[in-house]
Amino acid sequence: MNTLGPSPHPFEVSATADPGYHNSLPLLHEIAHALRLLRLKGTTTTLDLSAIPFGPGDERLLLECLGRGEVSAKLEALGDSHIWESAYPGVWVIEHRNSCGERIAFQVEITRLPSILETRLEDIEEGLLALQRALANLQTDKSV
Amino acid sequence: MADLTTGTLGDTLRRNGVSRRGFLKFCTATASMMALPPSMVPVLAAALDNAQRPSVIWLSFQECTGCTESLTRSHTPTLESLIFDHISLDYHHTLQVASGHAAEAAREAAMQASAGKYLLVVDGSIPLGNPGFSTIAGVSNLQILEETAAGAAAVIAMGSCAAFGGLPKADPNPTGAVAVRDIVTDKPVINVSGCPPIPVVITGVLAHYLTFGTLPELDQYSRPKAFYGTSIHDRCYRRPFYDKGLFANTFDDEGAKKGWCLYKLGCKGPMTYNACATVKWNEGTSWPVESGHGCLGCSQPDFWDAGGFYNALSIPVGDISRTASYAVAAGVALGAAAAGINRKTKTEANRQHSTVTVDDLEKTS
Amino acid sequence: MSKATLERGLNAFREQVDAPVAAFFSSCVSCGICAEACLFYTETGDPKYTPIRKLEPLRRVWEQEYTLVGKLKKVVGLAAPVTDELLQEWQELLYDSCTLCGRCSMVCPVGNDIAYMVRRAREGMVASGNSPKDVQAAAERAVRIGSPMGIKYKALAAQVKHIEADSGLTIPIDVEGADYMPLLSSMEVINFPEYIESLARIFTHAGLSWTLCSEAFEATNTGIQIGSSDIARELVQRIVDGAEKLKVKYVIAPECGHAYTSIRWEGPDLIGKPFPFKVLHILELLDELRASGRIKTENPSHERMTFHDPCSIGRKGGVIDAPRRLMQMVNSNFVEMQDHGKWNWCCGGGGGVSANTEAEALRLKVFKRKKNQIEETGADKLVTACANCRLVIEEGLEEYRVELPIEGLTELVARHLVEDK
Amino acid sequence: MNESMDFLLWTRGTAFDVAVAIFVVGILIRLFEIISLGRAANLAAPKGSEFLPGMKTILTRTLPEGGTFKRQPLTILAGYLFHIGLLVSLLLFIPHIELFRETFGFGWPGLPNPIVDAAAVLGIVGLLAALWNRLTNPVMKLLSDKEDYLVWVLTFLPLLTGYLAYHRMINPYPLAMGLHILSIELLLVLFPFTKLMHTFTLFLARWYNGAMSGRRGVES
Repeated sequence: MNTLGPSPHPFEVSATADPGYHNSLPLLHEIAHALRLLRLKGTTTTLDLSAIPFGPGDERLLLECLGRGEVSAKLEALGDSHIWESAYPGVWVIEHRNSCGERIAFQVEITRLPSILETRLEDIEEGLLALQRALANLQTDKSV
Repeated sequence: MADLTTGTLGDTLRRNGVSRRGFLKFCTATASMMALPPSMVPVLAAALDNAQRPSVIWLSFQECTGCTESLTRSHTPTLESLIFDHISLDYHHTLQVASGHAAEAAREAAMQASAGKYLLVVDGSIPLGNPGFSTIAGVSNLQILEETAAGAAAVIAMGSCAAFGGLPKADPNPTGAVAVRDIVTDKPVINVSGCPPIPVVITGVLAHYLTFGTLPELDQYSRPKAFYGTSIHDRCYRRPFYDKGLFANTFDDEGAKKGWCLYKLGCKGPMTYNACATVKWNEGTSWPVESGHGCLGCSQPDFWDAGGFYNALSIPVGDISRTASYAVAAGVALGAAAAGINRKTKTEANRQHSTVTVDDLEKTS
Repeated sequence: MSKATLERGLNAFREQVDAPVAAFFSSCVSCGICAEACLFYTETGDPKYTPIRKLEPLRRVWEQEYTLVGKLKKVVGLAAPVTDELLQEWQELLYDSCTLCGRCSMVCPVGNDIAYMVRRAREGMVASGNSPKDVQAAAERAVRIGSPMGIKYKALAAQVKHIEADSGLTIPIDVEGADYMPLLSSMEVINFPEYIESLARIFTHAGLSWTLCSEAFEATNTGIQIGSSDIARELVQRIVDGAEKLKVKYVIAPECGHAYTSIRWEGPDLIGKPFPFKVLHILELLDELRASGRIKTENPSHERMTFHDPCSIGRKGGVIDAPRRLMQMVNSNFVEMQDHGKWNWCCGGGGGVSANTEAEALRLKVFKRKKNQIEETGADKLVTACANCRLVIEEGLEEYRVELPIEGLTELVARHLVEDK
Repeated sequence: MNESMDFLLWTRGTAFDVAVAIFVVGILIRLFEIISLGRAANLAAPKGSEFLPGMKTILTRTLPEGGTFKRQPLTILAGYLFHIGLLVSLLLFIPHIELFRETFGFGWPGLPNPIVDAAAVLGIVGLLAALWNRLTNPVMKLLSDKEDYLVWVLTFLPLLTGYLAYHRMINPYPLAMGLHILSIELLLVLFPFTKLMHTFTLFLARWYNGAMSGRRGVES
């Protein structure tokens, strides 16, 4: 299945060699700018990477530069999503895949916590109900 | 497929056990696909949750089934499938089990049941030269299209054949092929051009229609701007080479190996509007320019007749070298004639010269 | 008696269009740069004097007779015709305000030789009867009497006698087999007889065999000035006949601009065959004698002197370095004008303008340019090599109340010759 | 229906062929018309040769004489600006070179696009300055006739449409490209029959000028 590894290309591209295009570089600057905004005003920013015309190697270069931080999460809904904090706290990488493992969205979110990880209020309500039901069941069992 | 039970998309999704995070993830992906800003995700989520289930009829005329292939291949169960699971594809003669009169009956049933509300998707061009060139169940394409379009809310012309006439219309257009827009003039027609078109585009159009109940913003060719708003050239990762003047001159030279611009090798990127450079093909693996071949311009009208695929865009369609040679020959002949006339005028003037003497200096009054 | 008519004029224009003219008109993009080279524009600021515009009649004939589009325009009636009124209006532009100085031809970015075309356009003006009355009269005198100023050999003979008596020099007349035959301009005979004396002094000093020709002493050619090759031919032929009769080796053009053009450059073309003798300007001869050591000078003057290049001799004749070498020989304080040599500004009286009283006011006005040029040098004396320039400058300076002596270069050289050889 | 694409194909096809044919035929007719008028033989003994001085003048007239520059700086600057801008854009833009390669069978190296782009801007600025000069300078104003303004428009349009097409300021692109090509076709068709001919005849004119001066021993 398609993973983050480099895909085979008809010509060689390495992150260190200068292939002449670096759409990842301006993007890194944009990330730094967004991070500054987050610190100063608390503004969160979402960058949609699929809207950026990456050349071969660009994505690898970007991910190599961002690195991996200490938090990593996996969301299992309509396929697996991977969410991890980069080596730079506050910069998160979010990769949504469908149940076939195909990538359907790829984002960098500059935030304290990606919203997709937060629990929805409706889910909390439903969860509370479910928990209460479970507790009631437990008590019923005891009393019996 | 003929399940006509009504319900919102949210219902469908929840019935399929999709969680709220899953739904949000789906909305994120949809917004990204539709080139909507991330801030639109909550709006999209609310709208999609309540989206009604539309009926879709799919007609195929003079086509190669490449469009259907593009749409259906390897994309189950995917984002597209979520949408397609939700819509009611009531007639698609390539995909459906039913055939012949049974299939036509299904189409007519759907047309009646959702009159004025169903979406009509068409792939392939319509031959006007002779109705017999392309028929389904003995009915000409033109007649089917006119009948089916009459009750449609909107028509989606899928692929360059339906959108612009495509390959069947290529010079000398033996079947008299025309595009959907040439026939359907009283309904919104959305062109999703490309040979084949990028599958997510049709998903995007459907998502937009489901979300907002309207058709997306269209360009001059009635194509959704979200996908056709920028040229291949402007989104091409090889664009910096074009700007620096670094070009591949052959498919195997240093420039080609280094991934330089393919303009000189006939890339039609500058005049072609499509989303290939960002959406890419085959699960986002690559796209023509990335794999080392120039863009053919397949999402543009008449791309087949727009000069050689391997001629630079600035090169005229005809054989300009030959034209110039003929013109030189003609120019020399006509020039010689003009020269002859001038010499005659001058010789005649010299002949008519009457010597000026000091007696001739004053004017005759 | 035939008369000048529009028809004859148009035919003459047709005759005058040749490949260079066609190339020039095809190339003009109306940039107006030629105006900046023309003293009639720079001194008046009137754009009607823009050199290329002076050629409108010839341009129309070229366009309507020799180009496809022009012929089409004529057929459908879109072409502006050349009419008598147009030619009348253009007479001032082609005669009064053009000295054929050729400065415009030097600056045109596309290389148009505008003076060449003005010379040709005048052929049509003459044939259509649109040439200045004064120049017509001068031409008549030149043809009928032998000199535009109306002097005859008798007058020259008297001057010669006078000079011989005064100086003790011999001035040979009609000596067959002499090497050099100098020509004179009638101005020199009347206004500047010093020139004749200087010639005698120089030829004697150098020990050269020379002679004047009683039948062909007049060098000026009103045919060239008015722009009629037919008249010019007749006048050139007289000189050729005289030179052939005396079997001279060299004909020496005098200190006169257009005379050099007519005898040196146009002459052989006018009579249709190369000359059997060589033509030299007097300055060219003097420079050759200087180089070969045949003439020796002494006591160079320390006065601050400047030199005015006559257009026909310098820019249009190629005699540019010779006068400088001669000036250095006899003057130790020689100073150049800012624009000199091929960039010299005209005195304003060439090309028949000085003979044309209708042009006088304009000529005096545009003289300002020359006056300023001379004044900028701070020179105490102006030297030149054209009797016409000399008269025009004298008149001009008088008009602007500037006192400055003027001398011909030949005289200046003659005055510095080593006495006893 | 597909107006702009049909338009582009027409401009790249039939129209281009027709324009090139008229251009070539027209240029040849004009050159024949000029040269057929001949030049009388010069019988006077020359002081210098004709050929080399003529060739030299072809080069030297590219630079203005100092005094002229001082008196007409705008005419000269605008002229340089637009001629250089035009020639760089025309001859050193890679897509144009590809067209020449297709036509003549050979090409030459081009310049990076930002440089060509800057040249085009200079060309446009130069042309605007030249127009302003033509409208305000009394000499040029008097000299100029309809044809002078026509050739200005004919020259301006390709630069303008080229610039707009390159920067995608006209949509859709095929329309922009079509307009650019059409403007060049217009230029090509009218070229031989207007003052635009100076592009070719100035070489003749300068040569004649230099040659006629050269034989008199003067450098022109």
